[in-house]
Order: sequence, then C-alpha cells, then structure tokens
Amino acid sequence: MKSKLVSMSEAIASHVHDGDIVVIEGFTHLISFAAAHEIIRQRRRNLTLCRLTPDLIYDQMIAAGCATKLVFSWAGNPGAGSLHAFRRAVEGQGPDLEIEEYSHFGMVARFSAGAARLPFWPLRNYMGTDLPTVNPAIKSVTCPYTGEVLATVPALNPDVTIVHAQRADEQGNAQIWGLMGVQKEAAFASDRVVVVVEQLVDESVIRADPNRTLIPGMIVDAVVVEPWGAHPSYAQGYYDRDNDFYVAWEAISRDVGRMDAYLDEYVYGVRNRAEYLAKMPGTAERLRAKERVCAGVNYGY
Amino acid sequence: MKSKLVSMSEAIASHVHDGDIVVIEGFTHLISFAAAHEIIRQRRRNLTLCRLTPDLIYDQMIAAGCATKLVFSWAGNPGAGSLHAFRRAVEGQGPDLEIEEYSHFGMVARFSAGAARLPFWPLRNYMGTDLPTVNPAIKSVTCPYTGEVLATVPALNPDVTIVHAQRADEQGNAQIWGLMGVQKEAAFASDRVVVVVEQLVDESVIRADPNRTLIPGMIVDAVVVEPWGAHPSYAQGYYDRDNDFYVAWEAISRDVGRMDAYLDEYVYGVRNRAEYLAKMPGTAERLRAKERVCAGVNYGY
Amino acid sequence: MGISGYSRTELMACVAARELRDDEVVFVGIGLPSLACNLARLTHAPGLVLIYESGAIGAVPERLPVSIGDPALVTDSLMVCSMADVFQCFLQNGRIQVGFLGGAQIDRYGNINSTVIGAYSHPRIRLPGSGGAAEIAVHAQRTLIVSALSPRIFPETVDFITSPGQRCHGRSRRELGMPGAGPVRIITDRGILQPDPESGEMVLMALYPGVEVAEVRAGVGWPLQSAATLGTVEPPGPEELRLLREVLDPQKFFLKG
Amino acid sequence: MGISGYSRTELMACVAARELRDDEVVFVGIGLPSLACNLARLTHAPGLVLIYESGAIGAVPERLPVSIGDPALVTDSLMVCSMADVFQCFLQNGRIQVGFLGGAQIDRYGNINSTVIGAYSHPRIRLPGSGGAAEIAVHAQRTLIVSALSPRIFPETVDFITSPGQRCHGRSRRELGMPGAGPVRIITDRGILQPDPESGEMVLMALYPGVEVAEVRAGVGWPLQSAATLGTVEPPGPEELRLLREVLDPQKFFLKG
Repeated sequence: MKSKLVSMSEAIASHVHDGDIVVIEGFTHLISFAAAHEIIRQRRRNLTLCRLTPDLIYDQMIAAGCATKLVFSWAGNPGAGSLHAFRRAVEGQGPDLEIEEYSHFGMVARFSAGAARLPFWPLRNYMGTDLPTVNPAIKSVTCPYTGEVLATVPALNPDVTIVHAQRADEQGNAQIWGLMGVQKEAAFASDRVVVVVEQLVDESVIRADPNRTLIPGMIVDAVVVEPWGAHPSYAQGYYDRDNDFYVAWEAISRDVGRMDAYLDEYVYGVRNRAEYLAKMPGTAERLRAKERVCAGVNYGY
Repeated sequence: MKSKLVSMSEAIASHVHDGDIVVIEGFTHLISFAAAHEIIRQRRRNLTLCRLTPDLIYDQMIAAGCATKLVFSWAGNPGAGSLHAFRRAVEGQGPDLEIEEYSHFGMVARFSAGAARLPFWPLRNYMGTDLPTVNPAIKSVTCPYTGEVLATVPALNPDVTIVHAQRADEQGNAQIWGLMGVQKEAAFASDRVVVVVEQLVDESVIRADPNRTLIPGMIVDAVVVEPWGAHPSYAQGYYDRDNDFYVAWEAISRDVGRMDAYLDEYVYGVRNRAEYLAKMPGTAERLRAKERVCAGVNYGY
Repeated sequence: MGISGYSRTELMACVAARELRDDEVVFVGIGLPSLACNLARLTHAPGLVLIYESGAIGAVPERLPVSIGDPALVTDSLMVCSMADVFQCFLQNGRIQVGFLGGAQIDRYGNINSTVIGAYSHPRIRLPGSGGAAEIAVHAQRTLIVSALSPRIFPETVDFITSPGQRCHGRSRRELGMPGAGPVRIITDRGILQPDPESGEMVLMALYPGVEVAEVRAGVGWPLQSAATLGTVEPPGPEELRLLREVLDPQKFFLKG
Repeated sequence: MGISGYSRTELMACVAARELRDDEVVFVGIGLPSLACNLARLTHAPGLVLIYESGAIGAVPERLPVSIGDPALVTDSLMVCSMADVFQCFLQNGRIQVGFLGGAQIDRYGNINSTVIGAYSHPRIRLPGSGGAAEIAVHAQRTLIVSALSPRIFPETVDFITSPGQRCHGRSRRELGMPGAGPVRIITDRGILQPDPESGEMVLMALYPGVEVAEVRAGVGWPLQSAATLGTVEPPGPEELRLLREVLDPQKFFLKG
C-alpha cells in the first residue's frame, strides 16, 4: 500500500479548504497546535471550527481570522482565565463569529451520531436549562417504548478532522493512551482524517498490541510526523502540558496587540514546527516526560 | 475497601436468583462456562438468558432446565453445527422455550441502550428483513432533523451479568484484551455484575495501565478467581479455544441421553471448576497459550 | 475432485477471491469466504483489510480460523474494537466495501434465509438466525453470496427473509432505503449469477469450465434467465491451488468435497 | 487568613470534603472541589472514587491538577475511558453520587449561570459555558455548589440557566423529569445553604464560626430565610490544614485568599 506520509504543509493544503467544517480534537491531551498553526499560515478562511473546548488553539485561529463559526461546549482557558479573542468576537468587540453552543455531553453525542452515521443521538438532558432556547438544534424525540421525551442533538460530520496521536504507522493506524476524549468519534464522523503523531512506528509495533489502536488506517487520509506537535498541550508518555504557557496566554490574548505579535512571531514568523520549537530553547528539557512504562500483556494463543 | 472476592458458589448463590434476566457474555472469547455450570448445579429455574450467541453455554443451561426464555441473535455451534438442546426446544421436541430474536447489531444496540440507561437505541437496519414481523419489540422512530425513519430496539437491562476477564483486582477493576464483544456494555447495563478472572492481580497492576481497564470496580458486586473458567471458550494470552470440544459437542448434544450424561459427569458430578478440570487431564498442556507479549507504553508526564 | 485437477469448492474460493480488489475492506465470514479473502490477500490484493464482526480489524490469521472469534484473528491484527464500534463506526458508517453472505435458502432476488425452515412459530428446522447477516446485507457497499446449487437451497421464495436481497416482498432496495447495493454476485459451484439491473432478479452471467446451462437451471427453483452473452470463468491457476491446499486449508477443513 | 488561624477558603474546602462519604463516586471539577475530594480521600473517605469528565476514573493525582485533563489524573488511575463512556455509562447511567458545581451566578433555587452575563445574543460578559455542568446538574445523585458569597454572584434570578437547580422557570425538578436530587448544599465562605424541601428555595442552614446571619444575608440578592435551628460548623482541624497546605496545594494555587 502507498504510504500516507506527508508534511504538515502538504496535509493542510490537501485536506483543509476554505469554508470547511474543521475539527481538531483532543480533550486537554493531544491537541494538534502544529496543525492549527499551519492552517493559520496557509490563511484558511470561513472555517466552521468545532471542538468541545475551543482552548487556546481555536482562540488563536479566531484571532487569525480563520473562523466564521464556532461550535463548542466550554470556551475557557482551563485554570487560567478566558479566551479573549473568542470573547472579543462574541462580546461585539471583534470580528463577527457565529456560535452554536452545547454542553460537553451534547457535543460528545453529536460526534457519536456522526461516527455512527445516524442523523441524531438521543440523550436524557437539558431539562431546566436555557441551552435549548438559544440553540434550536437541540430537539427531542419520544421513546417508542416508554413514551419518555428525550433530548436529541444532530450528527456532526466534519469535512476534516485532525487527530494528534502518540504513534501511528505509515497507513495511519494510530494508537493513543491516556485521555482519549472524542478523538475516535470525531475521526469516524469525518469525511477526511489527518493523523499527526509524535512517533512514526513500523506496522509491526501497531500489530503487537492491537487493542491500543484507536483509529484504523482505513479511515485516514494523511499521516504527519510532528514531534512536540501538541505543545502547549501534552502527549502522555512524551511531554507534559506547558501550564506556564496557558497561564501566560491570559495576558497575551487580553491585548490585541500582544496577540498579533505572538502570531507574527510564533506562527507566521516560522515555516514549520521545528522553527517554532527552536524559538523556545529549554522547552523540551522542561517538559519531557518521566518514565512510567507499564508491562505488556500476552496476545498468544 | 472491603474485598469483593468470593467463591463461585457464593457468587451465584448471592447474585443469580430464580426468574432473573441473566447475561453471561463474551463473543467466542471469555465465556464464563464456570459460572454457567455453577448455575446449573444450583438448579436455578425460570431464567431469561440473553446473549448474542447462545453457544454451548446456553445450550447446556437449556438442557439442564434453567431457562424459560432465550434472547439472542445467532444460535449455532460456530464451525461445528447446531445447538441441539435449543433446537429441540424451539422445534417442539423439548421443554418450552420462549424466544426473542434480533440480529447482532440489534443485540449490541440493546446492550448499548442498557449501558447508557436510555430506553431505546436507534439504528439504520431491518428494512426488507422479516425480523420485525416476528419480533414486535423492533420498532421505529422518526429523526427530528431529517424525517428519516430509523429502527429502534429496547434497552436490555439484565438483573445480573457475569463477565469473564483476564485479570482484575479485589475490587473488580477488570482488564480485558483481545476480543471485547459487548462485555463492557452488558456490565454497565446490569443491576448486578460478577467478574470472573483468570488471574487476581494487585490494584497496582491495574493502575499501571489504566487504558486496559474495561470494567470499573464501582459497578462490580463480586469477584471470583477461576483459572480456566472459560474452557472450552478461551482467554487470549492464557489458553486457546478447545475447538475439539466444540466439534465433539455436535454429537453429544444431538442425543438427549448423551447430553444428560455429559451434564451428570462434568457439571452435576463435580463440585467446582478444579474438579471439572481434573476430569480432563492434558487439557492445560494442549491449550496453554504461547508467549506473544507486547511492549508496554509510557504513562509518565 | 474431477478430471479437471481441482474441486468445485476450490474453484468457488478462487472465483470469490477474484471478486475482491486490492485495498478493499471486507467483512469476512468463516469457511469459504475466509479462504477466499485470505487467498486474495496472498495474491492480487495484499492490501485487503479483513474485518470480522467479532472486532478484529486487519486480521492476518496464521492458522485457518474455525470461528469468527478465533484468537488467531486477534494476534497481529491492526486493531481490536468493541462490537458496538464494529456495527456503528464501521458497518453503519459505510466503511465496509464487501460483505460475504450465505444461508440455507437463497431466492430469486437474492434474499437469504438463515433463520427457519417452515413457519417461524412452528419451525421444521430451526437455523442459527441472522448473526450480523441482516445488517451486512443492508450496509455493505456490495455483497457476495457463496453457495452450492440445489433446488432446496435456491427456492423461488425463501421461507423467511433474514438478509434482504435485491427485492423484498415486492419492494426494491431503493424503495426500502437500504444504503448498500446488495448481492451483486451469487457464486455457486457451477456458475455465477448476478441481478438483472431492472428487475433485481438473479440471472446466470457465467458458467464454470465444462458446465452446461441446464446443470445450473436444475439447481435453481425458478425459471432461470441467462445474460445475453455468458461469460467464462478461468479455472484455478497453479499458484491459487497451491495456496489453498498447502497454506490456507492443508487439513481440508473447508475444502472437503 | 484571619485571627482564627485558617482562611475561609480552607474552611470551604474542609466543609466540602466532609460532605463526601467513603466509597462514594464523585464527579470532580478543578480548583476547590478537587482539593476537597483529595482531602476527603486522605482523611475519612479513602475509598472515594474520583471521576473527571476527561475520562480519568479513580484518579490519584500526585500533584495538584491544574486542568481537568491533567496527565497526573491518568497516571495510576484505575481506568481511562472515552468521554462518550463518561457521559453515557457513568453519568447518565446514574453511577455518579456527587457532582461539584460552581458558576458566575447562583440564584434563589440553586440554578447556576456559567454561560453569559447580559443577554445571550448581546452578552456583557461571555463566560465559558456549560462544559459538563448542565448534565452533572441533571444526573448526579446530588450536587454540591461551592462559591464565595456576594450579591453579584447570588442574584435572585440568574441571567441564563446553564445548570438547573431545584426549580427552573417555576417548574420543579420532579416536573421536569430530572433523575438527580440537584443541589443539596451551597457551601459559601460564610455558611451553608440548603434547599427548603417544599419550595426548593435555598435557605441558611449553618454558619461558620464567628459569622453573623446578617453577613450571609448581605451576600445574597434575595430575602434569605433561615432554618428553624441553625447548625454550627467545626473549624478545620490541624490534620486537615496540614494536608491542604503541605500536601495538596503547597503553592497556594487555589488556596490563595
């Protein structure tokens, strides 16, 4: 089979188009900042960005003018403050940004429906909250057995999903451990899938422990090798979250000028991830993971 | 926390009652024959037995008179023939057995609904087939977004589910690798859960590789240590499937007399699993798994 | 085995294998379909992805699997997933290109019965039931039916539709809203049938070497139509036979007869 | 820190910890709830199971987690599962006994707003939104709200109900069909409120040492009722303070103030 290995710039050029519905998932863990920065560099426009937690990654993409719509369930800087580009847009002090808002369970259910290619997903939720009054996409269905009225959310089927994983082979068979978020559901829900990995491994490494595979190569269109590609997010077993960066972001993003300067220096001002990392000497030493290797299991018969 | 360790006879006495809806799952892999034999020995009656594939395990329970109803999706002896106790009952040559029949996807969906404590699960299925005409529990629902009519199945919430796993700690935190079937869904759907393991391990073994945990101890009521408890089914990494036994079963189960003799000797005639195994010298040597241990992964940060 | 140097079962396995294209994703059953898929994988389709409903994805069994949940399907596979994922994320998602089906009865429109002979409530013979066949018949992009011919197996109408074919109780797949194309080939032991594009009725499209049309007709319980031009089928090549006999099923577990 | 030798935040963490019983399953948030759960785990509730919406089950963080997806929640946890499992198999399944909630506004009935100050379409302040709070408020068997008092935080009516309390727009939880009991305590920095069993209105149930009723009333935007007999709250003990200060948050990340 032909290898699916490409550079990040090739992957984004081929698979992320203006106007696309784009998902870069990862719940705190394994967020592909490298892909977001390349999308910003390639100046994609009119994207609908979907994620449970927009996090710094979508705040940067909103600031850079990539997005016209945001679909989400929690828009903050975890433990550190606000997403100020997002807030400026929503509070009427920035460029227009349409929002479509759920809770985490609602977003998870949207991805689950998308992955199963069902048009909706039922959930027992949203009684009492005002969320359905501001989001008409939250509807209901009556159980044909009990008559109970359950909430529904519509399937989310992105044009492209970008998943950061610890490792994959050249076909995109990707293994993830630690927090898995909705990476599997988002990938299966998507028309196109780009897998970005810390480490490219031989197919035999994948086959040695098939229960760890979260995303099969058959649904993957491109594989990008990008060590440290999730920074300032983290990759369990590879590097820790850069909490200092998240704290620092509060002050940077509060100030339009500083935010633009950040993008100029760390995104537009570099050609790729290697140059980004070179701008922050000592980062690898500061964040590199300690060794806590588990034992293997026997797959023999 | 108090240990949940009990003997198989205690587990069945405490958690499996006459008239219960009982699930012993495991798709070919990890089928707890040890639990079924103890249920037969304790002469439970009027059980509703649910499984995708009734397999030899429910054929034996039907022959022993434990079941009044069977809920299933494929009732055969894989690769070897029929389940003759089941067939005699359904073909009117044995004791009455009510049946409720789905396809695999339908049964999986029933367990998924049960695990999520939703009253139903939607699936795109059953157009053209005669299954809904003989099973009125297969209904439909209209998507509130697209108007598409989708099939539904009702939740399955057993009174008790028995899961065989490779290993667990004393609290029932259970790890499974190889085929997982619907073990997780069945356990979460159930009021009571008994975990039967090849190997009891320290909690630290579980915690060293938390992504392998399929069933959390918080939903488990009892833990039974029963090496070779899945024979003639198998446990990946521990022992192979006893295909010879499956082939031999065709002739045994065809003949009511031979089937009764089998139950007399191998089920009623032994007090526990150790005595069952002692009756088949050479089994362990014949079926013990070869070593194909995978490498571990790093959980450090 | 006849004078030809190969058995009809071997030919069926070869014909089925040739229907598979490289890099396709196949939902595999046990027996002949498994042989065919592994034969294709070892010949013209090394990138074929074998999926078993048990949750083994990209299986490369080192021994002949005797059940769909054989541990040999797990060891060295690309992925093992839950059955909920198999049916929702792979099959219902539309990712399965080819599904193999068989059954006790197959009718004029490729409907399959693997549930019951006689009335459902008072069966003469109770069969295993659907397993995953009903949904494979609905969702696989195309299905291949493999079965030896006989009027008992090929009645005009099945006693029970377990797996829908091209037309069910008078309604087409399109009317019924089924995503997949349904059975595009019935690979028998004497020739190959395929659906008429208009009516959905199964018609003869190709004969195996040395077989007469009448032999096929004799094995089918309805007045079998033939395509305008009948195709021919290449006999198994020496490499195909070697792989089947020496590598895939040396104990003739499925190749007997 | 006052003359008492402990801060109000430390007392809040202790009060919250004492609400947890051994072997309970708690859906944990970051900050004070996380401190409270880990304090309970290290004192009277060693069997407490900490679940984070990120998928870490039975977490035993070796460092103070600064986000709900901190890698320290994974290492040595009992189980890591997908978020679909967290919300469907744990939360909606009814397995979560206690959920912690907080927010920018909390009203008379324990409804919480973490979405927006002002009108939704033209917000004065846009807050992060629900995250998992809406469904925790619906499904946890009981919830605990933790928040310092102030009339700004405790208006009579919230601008937006993100997480339902005891009564939403005039309808009770029972009428609305919510499985969980909703907020059973509001743990503030001056005392504890709890819902009146009839009306669902939050009333004062206990004062912290040295606090007057008027101080609590001043921090609440509606005419606060008091229980017939007000309870008292034990100040933090030396072991609780030691654990909070030396083990759980030595850098005063959350204990500042």
